[in-house]
Amino acid sequence: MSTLHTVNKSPFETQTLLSCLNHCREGDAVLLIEDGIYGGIEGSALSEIVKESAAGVSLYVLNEDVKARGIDPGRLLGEVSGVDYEGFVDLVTQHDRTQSWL
Amino acid sequence: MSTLHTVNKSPFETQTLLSCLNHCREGDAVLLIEDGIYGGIEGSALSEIVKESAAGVSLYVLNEDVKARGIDPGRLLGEVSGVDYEGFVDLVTQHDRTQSWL
Amino acid sequence: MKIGVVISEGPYTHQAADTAYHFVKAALAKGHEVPRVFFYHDGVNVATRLSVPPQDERNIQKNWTELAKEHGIDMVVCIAAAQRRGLLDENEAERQGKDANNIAEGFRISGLGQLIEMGIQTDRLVMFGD
Amino acid sequence: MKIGVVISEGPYTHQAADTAYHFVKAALAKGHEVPRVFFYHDGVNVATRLSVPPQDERNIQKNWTELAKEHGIDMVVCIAAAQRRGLLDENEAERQGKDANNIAEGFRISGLGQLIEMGIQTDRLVMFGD
Amino acid sequence: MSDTKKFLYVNRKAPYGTIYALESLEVVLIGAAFEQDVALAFLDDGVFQLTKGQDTAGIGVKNFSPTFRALGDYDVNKLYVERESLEERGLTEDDLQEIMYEDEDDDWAEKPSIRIVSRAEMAEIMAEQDVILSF
Amino acid sequence: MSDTKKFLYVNRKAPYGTIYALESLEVVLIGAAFEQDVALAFLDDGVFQLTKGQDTAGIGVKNFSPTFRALGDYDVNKLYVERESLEERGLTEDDLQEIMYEDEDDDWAEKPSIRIVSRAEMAEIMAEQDVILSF
Repeated sequence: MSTLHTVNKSPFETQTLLSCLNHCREGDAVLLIEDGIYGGIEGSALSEIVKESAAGVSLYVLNEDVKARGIDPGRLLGEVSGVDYEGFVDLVTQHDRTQSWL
Repeated sequence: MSTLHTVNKSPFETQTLLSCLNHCREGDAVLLIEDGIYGGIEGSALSEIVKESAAGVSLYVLNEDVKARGIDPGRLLGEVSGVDYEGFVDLVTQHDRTQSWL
Repeated sequence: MKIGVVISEGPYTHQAADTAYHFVKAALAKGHEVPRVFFYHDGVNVATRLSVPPQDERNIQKNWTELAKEHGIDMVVCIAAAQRRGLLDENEAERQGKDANNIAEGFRISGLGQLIEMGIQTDRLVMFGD
Repeated sequence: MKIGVVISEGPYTHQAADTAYHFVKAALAKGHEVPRVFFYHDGVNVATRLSVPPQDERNIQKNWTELAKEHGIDMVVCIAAAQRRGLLDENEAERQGKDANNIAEGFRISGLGQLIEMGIQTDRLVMFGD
Repeated sequence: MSDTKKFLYVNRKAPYGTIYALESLEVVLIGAAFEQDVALAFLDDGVFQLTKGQDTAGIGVKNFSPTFRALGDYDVNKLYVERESLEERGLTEDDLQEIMYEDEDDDWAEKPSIRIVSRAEMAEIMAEQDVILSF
Repeated sequence: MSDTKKFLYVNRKAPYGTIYALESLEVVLIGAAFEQDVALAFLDDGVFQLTKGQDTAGIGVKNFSPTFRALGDYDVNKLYVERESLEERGLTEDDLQEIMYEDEDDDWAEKPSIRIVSRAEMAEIMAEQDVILSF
């Protein structure tokens, strides 16, 4: 039994990503979408705390949102995997529930 | 020449209050309105950093918003003064410009 | 699988209605069912037929109307949220004594019970908002 | 003093239109002038006459229409923001080939130039938003 | 799967600045008629929704906080409030309004609906749900 | 007071997730006709508006980032970008698109419109304005 969490806010603007990560359980997945993808950037003031808080959790970003924002995938944390909208659907069906952190 | 800054977001949710305070200059005023009034609470995890960041700045809360949210004025930082909507208007006219941190 | 979708922010202002659209298209392409999309909070504003986006922008309402028609998606606009925000169909306009209505084809106004029902009857529920 | 006001979020969803209303009333009570209120972003949604808030809630549109009438406030709704979001007056509806319009009394649709002009002609400008 | 699902309403936003808290409560009230297993979670700024003494006359907005006290009548009596969220905001349980329900399985004894839980417990509660609605 | 006022457009939000960045730019373009003293400030997540290589085809939303490069033609050539905001986000000036204008006072020499400033300098710039519009 595991949960897919989605986060659509920038962690530099709101506390949502950190709150989400603090409520994840081992085996959960977190998908960063829309402005949430900025949470996947390597070398930012928040990279370390994101990595620490995400221990035991699978981190994903929505490729289309990354591309839209001009962020090179090479600039993302090594822990982050990219998915497209179909991959988003797969994550939803592979986990038992989806929790949107709005 | 001084600025009135308004902040309408909770500092527990967004970075807006801290960004505002980091861009204030001595003699400026910051008025906390709407959900921004939570930034005036004493004894929170953010009270100290708010007080430090607000050095040299006058802090105000909009009384009506404090009352609406059930926060006892005695629970606010000693540095904070309450104003009503007419006091809000006075702050606008007493400073040379208003900057809304949206 | 049956996937229910909630959209809780208005069109253009937030990306929610766009992301939900691409998500639903992908779900359908993969053979899943999306029996219903529920519009709540400012999401009800997606349903207005009066919007005129610039010609070089997507038309969010039309996109949804077409997708729903093609795939038989039941698009439900919450009546309480819609009344506050000025979204009315012909019946509601008449009942409320308003001289105009603005709901687009393919959307129907109904109660919050439809949201709960969707939660009960689908295998997964995904919310798109602010 | 002349104080210009901008409202950039929709009614009920955000407190912006309420706070602005109480602010403008207080400014007028203190003898200041509020020559214009400019509605931008989702703020344009304040101007719909089709909203039907619950009877125990305030009617934000009516409050603004009455206040503007009493004090001669020019309430301007940004045309570009309004078109995206489905706010039209009779002229715009005709021009765009739409079969209905929804702007309430006291609001007029005009361009962003009115916002800049307000910034130039007033002594202070205050924005209410998200 | 049985016909009863576990529904969790997650409230993370402060009241009045935005409408989410009020419109969340409207879903809870309608949802109560469906006889599902319902619980509410209050975390982050959502804990501010439950403060006592709210008086909205000055801002001209309807005070919906008394509605929380009526939830017991709708058989909604699990209001989980996160301790860490309270503490970070300088609040304690005493700052929240008292919300009671009558336990039909215990001779209609009056019991508190608010249950203060740790962040770890909140995460467990979330992980037990079938449907999570976020506001 | 002269007829010319100093207008500052403050951009603190990321592009595409919300419409504020785009609708801010629309005001700037219209405002340019009024011959005021105009400047743009990019701080906090607003710095993300200026990244190069934005490609929005996949999300079906119009890419408005090329419009920033047209601002010089409208005599809008002061785009202040806060260094600390870039650094906190792991960005450098090289991640931003090149935005140039022709300086009519210097024989139409091409010059960069983007000026990286410190947080303290940004605060000074804000304090010099007559009108501040926030997006």
